[in-house]
Amino acid sequence: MRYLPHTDQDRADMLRVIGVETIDELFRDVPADKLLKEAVDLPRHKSELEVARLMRRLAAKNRAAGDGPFFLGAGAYHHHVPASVDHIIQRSEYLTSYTPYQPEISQGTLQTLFEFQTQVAELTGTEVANASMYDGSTATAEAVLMACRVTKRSKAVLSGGLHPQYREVVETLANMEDDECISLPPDPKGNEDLLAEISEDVACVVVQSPSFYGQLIDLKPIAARCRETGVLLVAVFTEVVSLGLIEPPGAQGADIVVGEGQSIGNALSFGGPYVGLFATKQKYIRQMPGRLCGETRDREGKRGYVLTLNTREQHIRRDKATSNICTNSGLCALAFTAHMTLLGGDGLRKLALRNHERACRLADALGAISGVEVVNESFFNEFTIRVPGDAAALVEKLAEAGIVAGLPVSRLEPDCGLDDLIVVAATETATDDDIAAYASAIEAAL
Amino acid sequence: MRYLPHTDQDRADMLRVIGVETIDELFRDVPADKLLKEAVDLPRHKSELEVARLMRRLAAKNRAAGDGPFFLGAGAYHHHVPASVDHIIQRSEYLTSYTPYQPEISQGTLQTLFEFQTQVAELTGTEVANASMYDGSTATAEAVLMACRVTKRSKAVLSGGLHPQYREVVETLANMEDDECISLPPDPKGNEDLLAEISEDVACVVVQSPSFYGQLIDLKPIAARCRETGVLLVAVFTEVVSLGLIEPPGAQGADIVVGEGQSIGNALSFGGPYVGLFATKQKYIRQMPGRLCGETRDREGKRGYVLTLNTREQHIRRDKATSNICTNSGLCALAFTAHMTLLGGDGLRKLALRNHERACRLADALGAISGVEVVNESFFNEFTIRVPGDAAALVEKLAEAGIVAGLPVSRLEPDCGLDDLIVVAATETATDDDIAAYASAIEAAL
Amino acid sequence: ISEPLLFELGRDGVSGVDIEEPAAFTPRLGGQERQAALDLPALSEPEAMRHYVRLSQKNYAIDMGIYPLGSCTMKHNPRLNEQMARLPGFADLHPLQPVDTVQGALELIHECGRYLCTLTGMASVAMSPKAGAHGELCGMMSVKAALAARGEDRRTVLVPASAHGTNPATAALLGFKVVTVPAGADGTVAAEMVREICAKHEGDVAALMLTNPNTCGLFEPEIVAIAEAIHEAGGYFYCDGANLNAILGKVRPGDLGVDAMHINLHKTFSTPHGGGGPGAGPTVLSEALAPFAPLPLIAKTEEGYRLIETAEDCEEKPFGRMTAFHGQMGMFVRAFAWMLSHGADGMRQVAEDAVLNANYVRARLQDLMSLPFPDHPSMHEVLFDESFLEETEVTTLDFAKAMIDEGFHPMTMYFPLVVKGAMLIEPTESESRASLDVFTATLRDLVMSAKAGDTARFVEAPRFAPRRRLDETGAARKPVLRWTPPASEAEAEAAE
Amino acid sequence: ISEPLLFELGRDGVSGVDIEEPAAFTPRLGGQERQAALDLPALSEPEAMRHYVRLSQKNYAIDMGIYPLGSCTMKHNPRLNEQMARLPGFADLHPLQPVDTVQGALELIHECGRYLCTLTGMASVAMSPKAGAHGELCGMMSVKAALAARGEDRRTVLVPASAHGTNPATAALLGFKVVTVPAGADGTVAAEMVREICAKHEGDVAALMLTNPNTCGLFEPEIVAIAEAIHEAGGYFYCDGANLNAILGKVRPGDLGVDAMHINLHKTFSTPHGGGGPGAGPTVLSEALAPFAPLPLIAKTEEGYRLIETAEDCEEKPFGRMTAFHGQMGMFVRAFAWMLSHGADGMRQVAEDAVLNANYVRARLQDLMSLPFPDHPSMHEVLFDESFLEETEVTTLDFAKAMIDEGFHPMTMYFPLVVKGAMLIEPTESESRASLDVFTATLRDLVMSAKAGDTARFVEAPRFAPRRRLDETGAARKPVLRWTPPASEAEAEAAE
Repeated sequence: MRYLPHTDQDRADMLRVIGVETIDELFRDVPADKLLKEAVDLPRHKSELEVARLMRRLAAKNRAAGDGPFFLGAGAYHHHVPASVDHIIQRSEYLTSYTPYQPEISQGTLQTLFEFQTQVAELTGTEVANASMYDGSTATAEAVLMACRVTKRSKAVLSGGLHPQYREVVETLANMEDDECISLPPDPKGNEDLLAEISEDVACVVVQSPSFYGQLIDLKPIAARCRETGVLLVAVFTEVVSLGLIEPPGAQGADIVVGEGQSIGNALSFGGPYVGLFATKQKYIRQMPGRLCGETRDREGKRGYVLTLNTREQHIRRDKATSNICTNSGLCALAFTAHMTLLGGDGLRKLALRNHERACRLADALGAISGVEVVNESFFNEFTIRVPGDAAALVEKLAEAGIVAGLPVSRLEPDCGLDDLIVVAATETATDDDIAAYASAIEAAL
Repeated sequence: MRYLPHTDQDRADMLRVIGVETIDELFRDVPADKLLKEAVDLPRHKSELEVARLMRRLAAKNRAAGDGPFFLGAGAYHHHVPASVDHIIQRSEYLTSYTPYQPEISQGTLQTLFEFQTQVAELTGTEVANASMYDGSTATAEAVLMACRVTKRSKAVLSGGLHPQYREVVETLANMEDDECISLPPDPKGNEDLLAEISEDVACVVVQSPSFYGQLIDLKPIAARCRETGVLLVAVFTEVVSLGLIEPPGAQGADIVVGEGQSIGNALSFGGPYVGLFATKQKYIRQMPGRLCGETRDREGKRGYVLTLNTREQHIRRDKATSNICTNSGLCALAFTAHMTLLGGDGLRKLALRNHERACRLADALGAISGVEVVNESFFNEFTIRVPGDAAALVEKLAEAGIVAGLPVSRLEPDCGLDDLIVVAATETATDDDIAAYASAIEAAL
Repeated sequence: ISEPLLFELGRDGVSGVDIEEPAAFTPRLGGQERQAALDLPALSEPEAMRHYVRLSQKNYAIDMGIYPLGSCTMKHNPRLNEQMARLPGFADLHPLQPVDTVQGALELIHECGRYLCTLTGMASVAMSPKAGAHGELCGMMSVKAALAARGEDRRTVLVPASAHGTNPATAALLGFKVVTVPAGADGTVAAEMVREICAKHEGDVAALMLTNPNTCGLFEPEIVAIAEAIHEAGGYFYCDGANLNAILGKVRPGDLGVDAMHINLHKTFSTPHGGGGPGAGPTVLSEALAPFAPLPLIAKTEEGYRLIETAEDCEEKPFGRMTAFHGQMGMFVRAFAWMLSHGADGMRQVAEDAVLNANYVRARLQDLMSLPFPDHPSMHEVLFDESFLEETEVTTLDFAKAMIDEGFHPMTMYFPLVVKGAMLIEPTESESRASLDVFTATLRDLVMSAKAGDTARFVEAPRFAPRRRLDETGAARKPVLRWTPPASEAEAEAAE
Repeated sequence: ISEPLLFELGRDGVSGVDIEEPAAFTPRLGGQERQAALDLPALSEPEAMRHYVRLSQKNYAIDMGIYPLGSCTMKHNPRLNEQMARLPGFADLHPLQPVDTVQGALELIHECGRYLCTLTGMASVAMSPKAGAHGELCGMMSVKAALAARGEDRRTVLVPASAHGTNPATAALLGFKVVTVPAGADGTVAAEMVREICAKHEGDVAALMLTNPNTCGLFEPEIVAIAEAIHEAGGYFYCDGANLNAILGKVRPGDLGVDAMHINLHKTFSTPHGGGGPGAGPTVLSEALAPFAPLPLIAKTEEGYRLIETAEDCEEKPFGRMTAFHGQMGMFVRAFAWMLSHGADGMRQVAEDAVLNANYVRARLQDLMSLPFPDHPSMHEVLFDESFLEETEVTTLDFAKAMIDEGFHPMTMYFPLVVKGAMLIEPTESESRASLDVFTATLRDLVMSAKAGDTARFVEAPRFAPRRRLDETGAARKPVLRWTPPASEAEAEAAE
């Protein structure tokens, strides 16, 4: 077997050194009737060629985003990632190293995490960020837990513009923790009355902008009301590229900013692995979940980096930990940081502008079709359209024509009377031809 | 521009340090009327996304070997290369380093070349090998030049089993050097009378086994006759995997063994870059072309490696050099060595056996079809078939049916009366289904 | 050589990307235009490449040498799996595409799950948890949901003292009361002890969370009786699967009475650790817990694979959703390729070689280092404690740092907590005998050196690493978690 | 730490690959079965990966720092180009497939050639030469073929003293007599001198081989007159294109009267050097030489791209064939991606930045180091000689080795031969100003140190590299070119 260095001779020699006759003597603590006598009922080992053939066959059964016009977002975005980013994360030294528990021989990972934290804090307009979470949805749930810890209250209010699956993740955890969760109804246009829900018994209010439906939300009045009532404002985004063009939540007064970082540096990968961003104010750092990397000095006074504030974590605090999270999303965070380093602030702004422009052109093209209505007045690279009849059936029909047309809202929000809505995204990867193809296909399909 | 680190401000500052006003002052030695006033007539710079899109579009116009049944060899072979090999050669430290002129900081490259030389010598059954040549064809031409230097004669005899394009490369160089070249007529079955051509005025005889047509050639009687007449036997192979199963040319008495190493570690890549293997006897090392890596010690007595016998080379000897070759095929040699290290002798033998078995099954399947004749009695993973009528037209027809059926001999040997022959190869990548598909397609096409 | 921070290298006006300039258009940002500065410098591509390559060279990695972190299973990461994960049909696939366009992806997840169930002898699997701790959470949530479905509000969870820290953290997060099960003198848990505690908390026992093989590297000999005890008390048996590598293809947790177990694909199934993630923590469930698995579910039907994303859409009683989308697809691809490559025979061999290697290390060191639990064979990792350093001035920490100077990554230190100055060594099946010989010879030399009083070799260590020992206390006391621009040039230079 | 040779690590019975076992069949090897032993040990994949990763760490590379080898143009290698070259539609393509199945490949080669012709102002291009020296050979063969077509047997080739060593080697290989053109005191070639030599060899002058910018880093100011002189003498003007980077998009060699020029795609067009290759040496030709280009040719027709592989198939008079197949496709993909990425504007900027950087280095060092040719501006590289070391005991070699200890790759040493102890520095356009500032500050410090008499810093160097200075003389005297198994274990150990 190509991955196993021992020969049978090696094995026999090593057993002799150990002082046993057979390998199963080392398994003698296993109840004899439970020790399997032979291999489990799965195929035998395969050559690399066979495995590659099989995997390629599976991959070929999928329609990749790059295979044609593609306008789906809704929490994961089809962007171009520079080749150098992938090259960097494939370096053995990053790819095959562990969590940097031995900082003296992990400065590569640690310094990149420190750079990551700085970038995330700057992007979100906050003071500090952690070294990443699993993804945007779990980061949102962790933000709610943290808000409960900080405020010592246990009720969360979720905006109707929050991604439905994010909402479910928060609800699931709240339900398990016996916390209360008020989820407002789906709100495509961003005109719900959130302020009415904010009161002194609420731990936090969770608002997404751009919303799941693409609507841009002004967080400032919400932040003001939160301040009055001692409620924490948790601001969520699923499209981090938007921060290149729109006012960051931290600058609008959000207390905790969480979001999905996939768009920068990371492939769509059918939903994971992604990289959750988590940022907040300096005063809350000891209540933050996840890993933190801090600057320090070595014995000779040289600058270096370590994981810090570990006392919050479960391997020290055990049942008193701030979170049960252990792993972060290190390699995805590195991809984010490398891509962000190539972009810089200016590049991100340009990228964001290009995205916005593509989306505006798409909105114009689709809005011009009779029967199609663009629901949102302001948006970034994503918006919702209303179509006559069943949106899900229309999306399927367009898929057969080779066009991935967006997300029918009913897929995630069944039975809400939103069966005529499609959430549509356009990134820098959408060409003029793609946009024209979509418009003419939808026109033909209606 | 993403690859250029300077800002306009940097440029202005640097010009000031240099003490000139404009960049064109540094170009003042260029005749003023020749200095271009503006950019040449080509498109402006493109984003990575645009370049990738354009290149993918070009790539999509080609039919990759892995896209379906594939039976073409004739000097380049479709093998599976382990993923780890490509990972290794993409390491920055190998990919972006230069020829190891500073050995103290190039031991990585040098030691792998030393390993390469050892592997090639062992595989070919010779004493020493160089650090690689461009490819098999140019290595063959260099072998002929070297034989002329060693024997001080200037006539080469080329077997009719030699790859036609190898023959042309040798002829072109001989022609340019005013040497004589006797090329025997194409010899699909390997029954030419080569011994009759070997005499005291000949510098070398060049024989390929397995031949271009797949025939295995017994080199021993030729070697014996060469020894009698002071002629050097240059043995050529295009399929290095064959050396896992057949007697190596060195052991059969060849004086110089050259060949193509692409099959191990290297992609087909439409014909290049490949890696030429060049091996010979210890006594000829000072007449060898190309780079050589040798073992030595450093000041502290530690083992290390250097490029050696450089006095043969053109940057020292200039017009007295043994060859004008400067670059080798370093990264392809590394790929070869890494793949060969994973295989080892046993693995190569198994791989060769699998190839031979696939070819035998293919020969049986094709030979069973009425009208199709397998020309060769012995072969490795490649053989020639005779079909009724125009082989080239048949191959085109099969290509339309999705099957790459081999090489019609007439493509490289027009006007030789071999229009009914196809050279066919089967490697470990050919599945039973592929073979069956070929057989039924050819049956249907006839 | 120090590598500056990118913020110190970058400058305005440079760019590492080229982006098409849009033609004129009317923005629709509704007054949300960014006003705040966005002060992030860029590097050109050559500079960025150099920055990250140079930084990488300050890391240790599996590809450089043995990485014997106990309980972390740092094994070889095949590059085939990286290649496969990058096929456009996997990498360039959106989680919410029409299901007809992602049939291969659903098939892969379904098959990957089937392999995991077969290997563990369990009824079903929740694929979506993002990492080990998340899988634990998933398992315990399904326990809570099952209890709720029974109409019971049990609150007591038994956790052995030797457990991973995530176990009590997870239980506490879900509102359970953690009761610690003390370890026996031989490092294992006695069924009798479990029975006693269950009796004490009769009617309130929700679950037992046990790691097997446990964190001392021992297989729990009474595990079947322990499972029976917890089941008799009406609780569920959660098994921490972090150490699955020891028993892969040799023992099926399902056969031992386990109800839920998370699987770290980034340990046993070799998906790369990547400096701390991403991981993946699919959680296998017994018949009893299977109906409560979280969304999404994937069902194989005559017409292809169905993706069930809402509770309305299925007959099961999912307790909710752990994450947006469907889990760590990129990791499923890698893990599935690993399973196909090894096959049933290879995976069994993996466990045997991993156990063989740990016991070989033990045999080569047990005369010089101290083995707290000599009565049981080790499984895939061997635990030493610091009593062999007693007469010296060297601590476990010093000893570990001295290993760095010898070119090795240290083992896990001070874990598990049940022994003093623990050193937990897990070589994995990827190490050759020659590698283990060099490793153990070095450790022997270090032990001799410590006993001979060469204290400097330890307390001064590491001397040959990119950094000397770092001030972790200072870092925590005054946390500096981000770079801020220096107030002036002069200050910047002074800081260097 | 020394990394053993793979032969010392490997052992029988191990394998780094799995290969399907064939079912029984009857071999058809006709008595050619291998009898000779095949004594090549294997490594398992984890061992092989570690071996080659560890070895790689003993190399210096562009991705680690400036690589200022004069005349080598060690610039950034974009990874996009690596990705593109690995698209199955390029990498997994056989050179002899039916031409209808490779239209994209032919289009790419044709377009790549068109770009090269446009950039150089030449009529056509031979794409197949495998590297620079091979391209030189191609150019000079086309000269020979053109002369033969004229019915002339001219034998004299003029080569300046400062030329690359491959120039005279190439000429000699083709049976030409090499006549050296001495360099002027200012480092350039005088047209008058060329005219004189042509007169002396009247009727026998085949060609002039000139490098421009020349190897002293200077643009030949009289190049147009030189071209006229050689043309008037009935010869052709071969230009060595190694230094094209300096003039890319700024001057077209075709406008200067050049008849043939090879282009190193692995220099100007950034295809990676890979530790010594593969390169690629497309050769552009003037109208006069175009008909003699070697096979294969690619023609664009109404029905698509045609591939002309035999002389019978075309109207031109190809002089033959340089190599099997069609040249270094993998390099064409990379170079073409590079050209598309830079565009006409970016390539012009490349030349300007390369020249700017070289002159910046010159400006920062000229007060301390000695500039043999101060009268002309440098182009993309700056040449110093060793006279500034005269009063010291430090040689150019020592100076270069001391740079290694400072973390830099040395410049080209002792080339060109026209000055004593040459040091040729080519920073390329990839270096930032900050990088050049650190580099030149280090060189200044070294110069000061040498002048201050700190000889040890030089003659002992390198001290911090994986190896101290290696015995090259010993290596050449008794060449050991391959590993051989030690006669006995004892001897093996003694050897270490």
